[in-house]
Amino acid sequence: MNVSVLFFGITKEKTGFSNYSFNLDPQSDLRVLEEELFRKFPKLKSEITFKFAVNNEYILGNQVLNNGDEVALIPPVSGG
Amino acid sequence: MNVSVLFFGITKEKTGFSNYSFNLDPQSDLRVLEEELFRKFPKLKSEITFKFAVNNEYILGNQVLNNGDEVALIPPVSGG
Amino acid sequence: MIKLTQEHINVQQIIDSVYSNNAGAVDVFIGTVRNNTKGKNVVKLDFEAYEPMALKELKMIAKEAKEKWPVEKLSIVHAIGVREIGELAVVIAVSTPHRKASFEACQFCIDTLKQTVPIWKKEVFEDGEVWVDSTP
Amino acid sequence: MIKLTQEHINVQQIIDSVYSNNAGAVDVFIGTVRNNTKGKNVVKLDFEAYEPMALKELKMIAKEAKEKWPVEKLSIVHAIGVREIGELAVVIAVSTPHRKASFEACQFCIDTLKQTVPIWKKEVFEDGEVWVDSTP
Repeated sequence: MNVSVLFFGITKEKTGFSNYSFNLDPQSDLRVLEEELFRKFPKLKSEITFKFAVNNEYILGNQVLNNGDEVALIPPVSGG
Repeated sequence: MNVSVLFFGITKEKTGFSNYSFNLDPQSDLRVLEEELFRKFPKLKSEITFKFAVNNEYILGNQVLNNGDEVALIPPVSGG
Repeated sequence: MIKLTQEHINVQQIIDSVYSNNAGAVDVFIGTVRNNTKGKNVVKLDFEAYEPMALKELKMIAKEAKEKWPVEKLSIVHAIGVREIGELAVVIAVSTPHRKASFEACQFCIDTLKQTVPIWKKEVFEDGEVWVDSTP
Repeated sequence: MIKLTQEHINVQQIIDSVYSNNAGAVDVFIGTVRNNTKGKNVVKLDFEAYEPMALKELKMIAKEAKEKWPVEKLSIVHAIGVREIGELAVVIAVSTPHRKASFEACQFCIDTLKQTVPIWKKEVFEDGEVWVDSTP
């Protein structure tokens, strides 16, 4: 299945991508995606912190992903 | 000596005056003026509450008055 | 800008008066004329002030706010005379480096104004009028 | 009015959007671009947002404020893109029957916005630039 990952702010800067599509096994969860992300973009693991949002919603724990999900990497926000 | 008394809001309404000049003995204080006010305008005593200001300053206790002083009757304020 | 005015109050002008390149926050309080008070329909308000003393007290409030918080600029404008429903009675604008102080200073100003500044509000109803808080 | 905008923010328009004849109080918070941060000169800011989620989170803040306080109307407008010194980054306006709730609800909105809404600020200095709060 495919999930689309969006990068903002420092995560965009560190990866060099604003979005990237990952092909995962069915039933993969956020932890699986996280491993893939860290493999592809090691700086995400070592240099910054971020939360996940799936389909515009913060996910604090883990969650099984579905084909077509939009996953966003949310570094510490700084609006206002 | 002469002191000028200003009336605002409900004190103006109850007395019918926006200002009134009182001729007092030299060295008269606010208590003397207050007696004169209550004699001249009995409703000030029975129907409302107010503070005194002398020359634009709230006076919480008593104070000796001087010729030419401007005394204002300040009913409860309600700006804003 | 500290003033009393018979004219309509221009909020934008007051906000513009407190902008500062050193300030990251502006809090603005606007008091407007409500169409009711304690469940009774209000037609309009009529504000009266002891003008020289009111200005003196407003300046004291501004001075005290500047002593208590890192205020960059502070403006207070209060209406005098008749104001219809929806019109502005008072506008207070405060700029500070950070947001918390702007809220605190602005709220201090309006709270203190309502306690100390010699301005009186007459509420005009369909069937009469009353000076607010005028009886013991 | 809840929106993100690439254009200059018009404060007067936002204030006008929250006036209500049932409201006696409006509190407005304006976040502006300061010329310095932690003692370092700032040239400009660049705001990026995850727009659909940012709008969703802003609407949730408005909803929560309306549940907690007797809000008549509430508007939040946040800038996206480059803003120079003195320009507006965010404007929040809240109208309520009485003043205390307007301050509390407005402060709640800006405090929560800064914690939850996916918007990021890049500070541009004379000698470089940095995403604010971007490192652990």
